[in-house]
Amino acid sequence: MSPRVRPRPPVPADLPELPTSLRGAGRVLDARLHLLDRQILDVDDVPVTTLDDLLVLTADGGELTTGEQPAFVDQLLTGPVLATRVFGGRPPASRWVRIPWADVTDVGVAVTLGVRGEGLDATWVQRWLRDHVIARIPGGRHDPG
Amino acid sequence: MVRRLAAAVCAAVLLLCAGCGLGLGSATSTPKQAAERLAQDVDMASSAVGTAELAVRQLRGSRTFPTVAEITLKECGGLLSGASAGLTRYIPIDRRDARWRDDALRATAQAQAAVADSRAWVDGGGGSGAGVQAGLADASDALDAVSGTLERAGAQ
Amino acid sequence: MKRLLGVALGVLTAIGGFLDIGDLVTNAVVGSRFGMSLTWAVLLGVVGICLFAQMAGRVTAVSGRATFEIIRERLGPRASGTNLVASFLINLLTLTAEIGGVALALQLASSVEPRLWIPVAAFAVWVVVWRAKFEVLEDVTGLLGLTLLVFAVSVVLLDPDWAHLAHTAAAPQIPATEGAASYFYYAIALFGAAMTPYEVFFFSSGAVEEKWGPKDISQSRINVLVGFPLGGLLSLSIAACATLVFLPQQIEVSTLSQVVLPVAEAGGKLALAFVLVGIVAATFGASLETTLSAGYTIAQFFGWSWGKFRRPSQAPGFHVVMIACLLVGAGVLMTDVDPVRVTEFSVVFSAVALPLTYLPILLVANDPEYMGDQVNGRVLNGLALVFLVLILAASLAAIPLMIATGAGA
Amino acid sequence: MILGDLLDAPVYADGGQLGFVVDVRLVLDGPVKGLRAAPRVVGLLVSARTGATFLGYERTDTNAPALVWRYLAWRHRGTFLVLWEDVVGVTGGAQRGTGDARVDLRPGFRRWSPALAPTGTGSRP
Repeated sequence: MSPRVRPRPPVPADLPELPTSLRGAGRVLDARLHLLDRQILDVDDVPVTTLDDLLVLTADGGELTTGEQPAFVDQLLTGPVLATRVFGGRPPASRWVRIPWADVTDVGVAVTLGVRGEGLDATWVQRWLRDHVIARIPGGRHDPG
Repeated sequence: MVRRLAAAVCAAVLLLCAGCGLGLGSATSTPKQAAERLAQDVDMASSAVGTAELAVRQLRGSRTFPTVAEITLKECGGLLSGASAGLTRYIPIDRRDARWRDDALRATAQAQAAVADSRAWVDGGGGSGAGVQAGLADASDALDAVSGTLERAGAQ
Repeated sequence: MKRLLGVALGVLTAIGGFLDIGDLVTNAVVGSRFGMSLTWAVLLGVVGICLFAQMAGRVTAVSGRATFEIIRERLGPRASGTNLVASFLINLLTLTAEIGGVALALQLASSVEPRLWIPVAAFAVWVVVWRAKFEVLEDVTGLLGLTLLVFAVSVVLLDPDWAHLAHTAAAPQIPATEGAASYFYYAIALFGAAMTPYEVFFFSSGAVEEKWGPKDISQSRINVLVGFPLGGLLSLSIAACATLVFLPQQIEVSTLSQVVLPVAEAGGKLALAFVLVGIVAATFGASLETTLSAGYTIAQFFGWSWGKFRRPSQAPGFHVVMIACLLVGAGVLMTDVDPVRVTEFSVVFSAVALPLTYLPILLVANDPEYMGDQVNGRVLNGLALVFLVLILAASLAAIPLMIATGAGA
Repeated sequence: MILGDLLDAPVYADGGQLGFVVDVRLVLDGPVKGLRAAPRVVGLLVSARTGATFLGYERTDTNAPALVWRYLAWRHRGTFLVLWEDVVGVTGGAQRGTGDARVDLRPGFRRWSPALAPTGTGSRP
């Protein structure tokens, strides 16, 4: 199985390539393709949750309705919102669990955070299960090693 | 989006109906189909008796453990009661296949008795290995006779 | 030592995964009704699972992401949500059948009511999943499962007419007593029994449990090429045993006790002892795999922490899902449902759900973002596409055939 | 604004509907927050169909098995990129899937190629 990267696909010729001057120098990511539904890992590679959505605001944190001001991703959004994402509708703002973009250290195949997952709201369900179910069973904290 | 969902649901329903159509096609209406329907239960019964014969022969030749033989015979008993339940559920369409059903029921009952004797013998309850083996063989012959008549009727 | 453990993973996945209650029953039933004329379906299943598991193992070894994370990432919430529901329910069905298989096997060895064995078997599976190390779990059930080689020995001892066996395998035709519908129904059942999705979830998540990196890809390929053909060989010998003993006397197999009869016929008590140990090990190994797969699919879909290499307190959701599945499985079995019947349905529904897992893995195996330069080669892609068509065909034909034949009656 | 609301929203320009937002292109060159530069919205990717199979094959150099890739590339063949500055308005509270989300583009907006440079981030994080 000869591993080799194939030539680029025939780009539709009629559309001009976006010059980096317009696009900006940093790494390019498509939200749905590279970010949404990706695994979020904490600083020691322990899975935290899956990224459901992103909050986009203006530079000074204001709401956005037009394209005049540049828009930036301010927070990663996750939480028990799968039902609305699948069946449509919009979860109330309170349902979102928010992770500031400042915590993100790397975006590769997964999104890696620079903090421990322990303190995040996103892992609340896991902590509840641990304290109320797993802790009650003997050997819950043994290290299989 | 809704349009695509509706299309998927219709496709699924269509698929199911096609499958059911094929399945229902085999409802019993002609003597040939009646014979085939009865033959299914008789085949199940003769499979059970055949297995029982094998288990008893192996135990007599001490090629198997008593526990395994006992469980095998218990499961054969289960298969036989399934077969006779199938036969009693069957509603004959005319006098001829009513007679077939009665022969089949009689042979299956004989098989059930033979298997029960074998279990008793395996549990040390009496009777001899040879006697039990013979009983199973007779029951097997009776079932073969019935499936013979059903096959001939089915072939017409 | 690591290499030996690696091969153990392959052998376990072959014996435990390949030979589970589904294979034991389906191959015996097919042997007793169709002789060796469905050998092609088993061989197709072996090649398919080799291809599929090897791709899944490679994808996980390189990208570090296990199967259901990838399915969620590539298909988005809606498609992967339905995929999760289907895969999870079928995995639960297989789990129920496997635990039922353990209970039946223990009944054969001890003639104690299977209903008493069910809670014991479910509890034993939980204890091993809760405490044992991943490698230990593999080695024990893997090595014990090797005793199933007695099926192959039995075929030899039964002193068959090898030419005739080979001929019916090579030139298959549908026996007179069976209709074409049930012939192809059982072909799909065999294909589904060989290519069960839970094997791939277990195999690819196992690559994370064993902390494989890109350098372990050759190791994973050995596991697959050693493990699964071994499973395929045993499947065929089960069918051959049934063909030699049951087909001539027109005995149709429908219980587990019938599956072991040919071995007793061939090798007497010693062979029977081996096969009983082997069946308990295979069904117990498969119960572990299906339980873990239930945990893997849910945890990976929702992005929870998972894995046996972590303390249970660090993967609480993962363990709670597994406990719940074991309780549901044991509960269903206590209602005296026949595990053999449950098995026959589980293998066919496995075939129905196969495309849901196969397509995303195939796509990701070609995605440089995940695989870097380890993407599929042209030959592998060609073969993978052939199997994509086969898998889709089997998946579409399974349900109508199941209805048409009344589930193979 | 929640980015998810933009996805699958219909896109209009000088009266006519062009298609749907399939994806949102970001570039990591915003103000540095923490260790990484915040992603800035470069533009929207618009295609004739909603992003049901958003596998993105028309934008990356991934050649899935030829047959599958050709079908997916064909399915999203009309995709183009429009710059964020050309977006005149995101209206209707952008409820997803409830039909009243809407994106309006400036008349005379420019279409750009959707292709992505090979990311090749296949190595493990």
